[in-house]
Amino acid sequence: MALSLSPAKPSVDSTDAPAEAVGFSVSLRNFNGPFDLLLSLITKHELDITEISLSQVTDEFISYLRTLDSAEELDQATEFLVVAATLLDLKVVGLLPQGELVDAEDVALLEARDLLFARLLQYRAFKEASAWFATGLDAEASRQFRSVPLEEKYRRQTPELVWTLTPEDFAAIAMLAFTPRELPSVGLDHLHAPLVSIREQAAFVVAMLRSGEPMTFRQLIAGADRKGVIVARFLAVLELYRGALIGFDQLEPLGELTIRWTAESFSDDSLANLGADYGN
Amino acid sequence: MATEATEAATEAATEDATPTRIPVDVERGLEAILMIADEPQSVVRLATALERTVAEVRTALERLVADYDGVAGTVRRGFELREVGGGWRFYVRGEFDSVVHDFSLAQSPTRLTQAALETLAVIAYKQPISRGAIASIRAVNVDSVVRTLLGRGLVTEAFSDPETGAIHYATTDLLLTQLGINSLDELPHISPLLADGSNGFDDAR
Amino acid sequence: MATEATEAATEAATEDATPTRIPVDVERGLEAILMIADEPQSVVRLATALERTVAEVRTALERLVADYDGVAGTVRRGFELREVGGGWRFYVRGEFDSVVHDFSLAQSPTRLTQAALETLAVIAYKQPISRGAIASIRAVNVDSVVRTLLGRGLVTEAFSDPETGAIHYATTDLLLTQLGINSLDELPHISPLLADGSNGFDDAR
Repeated sequence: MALSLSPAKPSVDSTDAPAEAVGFSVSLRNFNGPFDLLLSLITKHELDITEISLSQVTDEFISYLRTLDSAEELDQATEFLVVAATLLDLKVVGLLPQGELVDAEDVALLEARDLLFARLLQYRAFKEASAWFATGLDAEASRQFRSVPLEEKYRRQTPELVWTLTPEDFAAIAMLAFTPRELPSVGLDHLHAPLVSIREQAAFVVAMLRSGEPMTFRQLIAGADRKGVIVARFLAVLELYRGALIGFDQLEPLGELTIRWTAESFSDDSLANLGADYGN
Repeated sequence: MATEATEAATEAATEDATPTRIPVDVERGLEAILMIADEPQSVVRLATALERTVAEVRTALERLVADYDGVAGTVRRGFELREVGGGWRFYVRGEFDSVVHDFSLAQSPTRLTQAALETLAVIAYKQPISRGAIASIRAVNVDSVVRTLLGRGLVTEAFSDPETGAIHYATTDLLLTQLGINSLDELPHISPLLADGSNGFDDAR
Repeated sequence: MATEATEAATEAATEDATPTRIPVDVERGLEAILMIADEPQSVVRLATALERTVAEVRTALERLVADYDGVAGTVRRGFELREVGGGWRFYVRGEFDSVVHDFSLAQSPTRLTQAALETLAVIAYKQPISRGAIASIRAVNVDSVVRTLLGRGLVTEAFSDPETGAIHYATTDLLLTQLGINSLDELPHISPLLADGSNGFDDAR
């Protein structure tokens, strides 16, 4: 079952390997979503996804963070955090080593891991296919084809245009053409059911921290009874950090996360935009 | 030499022997039409215009390609005839691209980003597909990338799901043209193992 | 034989002596350029592009004309090369006029499609505007539609952006005539709400 799917160890020289693969920054600048990130990490470490060590990845990321100085890089890093957290949230259970296969729950976890693995392979296939598209598009872009105006004598023979529009009709068509064509937004809802509003959770976090006392993340989620709430609260923390409203300390990788209020000015308006990326 | 001359004579005689036939040689008619057409012409359309069968037109096109390519002792022309995106049109022969560069008004479009290429690949292999489904394969929001692809004319809205209202996207003939292929069948096969993680691997190309 | 070989060698040497010169046969290079040039090309311009003398190009053009006309045992093509108004261009050979005429009639429907009308409206209210800008308003590729409008004489190329080279399009007097108005100022105002929000509504008429 599960592990029968794991023969394909992505090789380092595969086309998706970042060309200038030096350090974490490369994965950061090139990553294209959580799968992309995971893929480049796997490629870099020649790891089977089922064996990937999250703590190693985290260590590396944290040491990378320490080297950051500019605000722009920090911004990038925060984006990375959001994405990475989403991924972890998505399948953290599936990725973590589960030990002995003893009960039905473990089997379910393994299946979840299997699913993630399959999805990652699928992503990788499309990524590789995209290289073929790039080659084809590039090759064809330089080709020149004949596309010249019709010779005058044939143009003169073209049948008269039947035109029945009044200026008002024409204006109506213009209105239609200028009406923005809504692309309804797709958030990350598909990754986790949008049952919990990040904005609400952010409001909660703000209320907890604003008094001034730093709190650990553990304290912040005390009493949260649903996984979704915990995830949303964590994402809210990331969003608040991105908005430079809070700071946090973590003494060691995977250690206790202490969060403190750092915003100098804050209005409830600032809350309105939080979580906008998530569609709620 | 003598044989060739005789053959030519015989051919000419055959032509003369069929006086009722519209005196337009298919190949010459194709040359005339393709010279004024401003987009690729399907074999069917060409056959209609020339009042010939599709098979006749197809054969004639093959002979023209060979003629311009200079494979049978003819001159290898500075142009060629290519079937791309399901239609035929005149192209400058690849090796002359640099010569004609200054004369070309076509601006080569800016290159697609990696994200756009990957999204395009997903749509190409999984069409018709909704943005939600693409996003779930790519694990990122794809709205702006899809908008770019729409603007480039590489994908189009195929239909809206009557229940969810979700728009499903498909690739266009322009994509085929820009890839230099004639049909989606020419896309490279992706390993069946890698096709679809969610529901088995049945529908992989 | 020996002489021929020597001559070939000499030619090769000459070629080598001018390494920057593109080793393109003049006739083939002319075929390539004329295939995509969208207006008649003067001999001087052709000579410049091919880095040959005007005399060489003139001779090559004459040989090509003879080649396509089939005067020297070659195939008499469906197209011909003619010098008109001081420039050279491919034309459909006269005897194929009827075929091409039927074809071009079939290609030009008498009514504009909804897509063409919407694009025309965008150009009318936002002119001068590039194809890219139209595409981003319409969220589809508009290349072929713009070509149709150009072909119909409803829009024209106003200018090329000196930096990007992007051609900007404007409507013509023919559109005014069709609409029965005298100037663009007579176009009905459209709701500012629906105009492009990015740069105000100054230019929405």
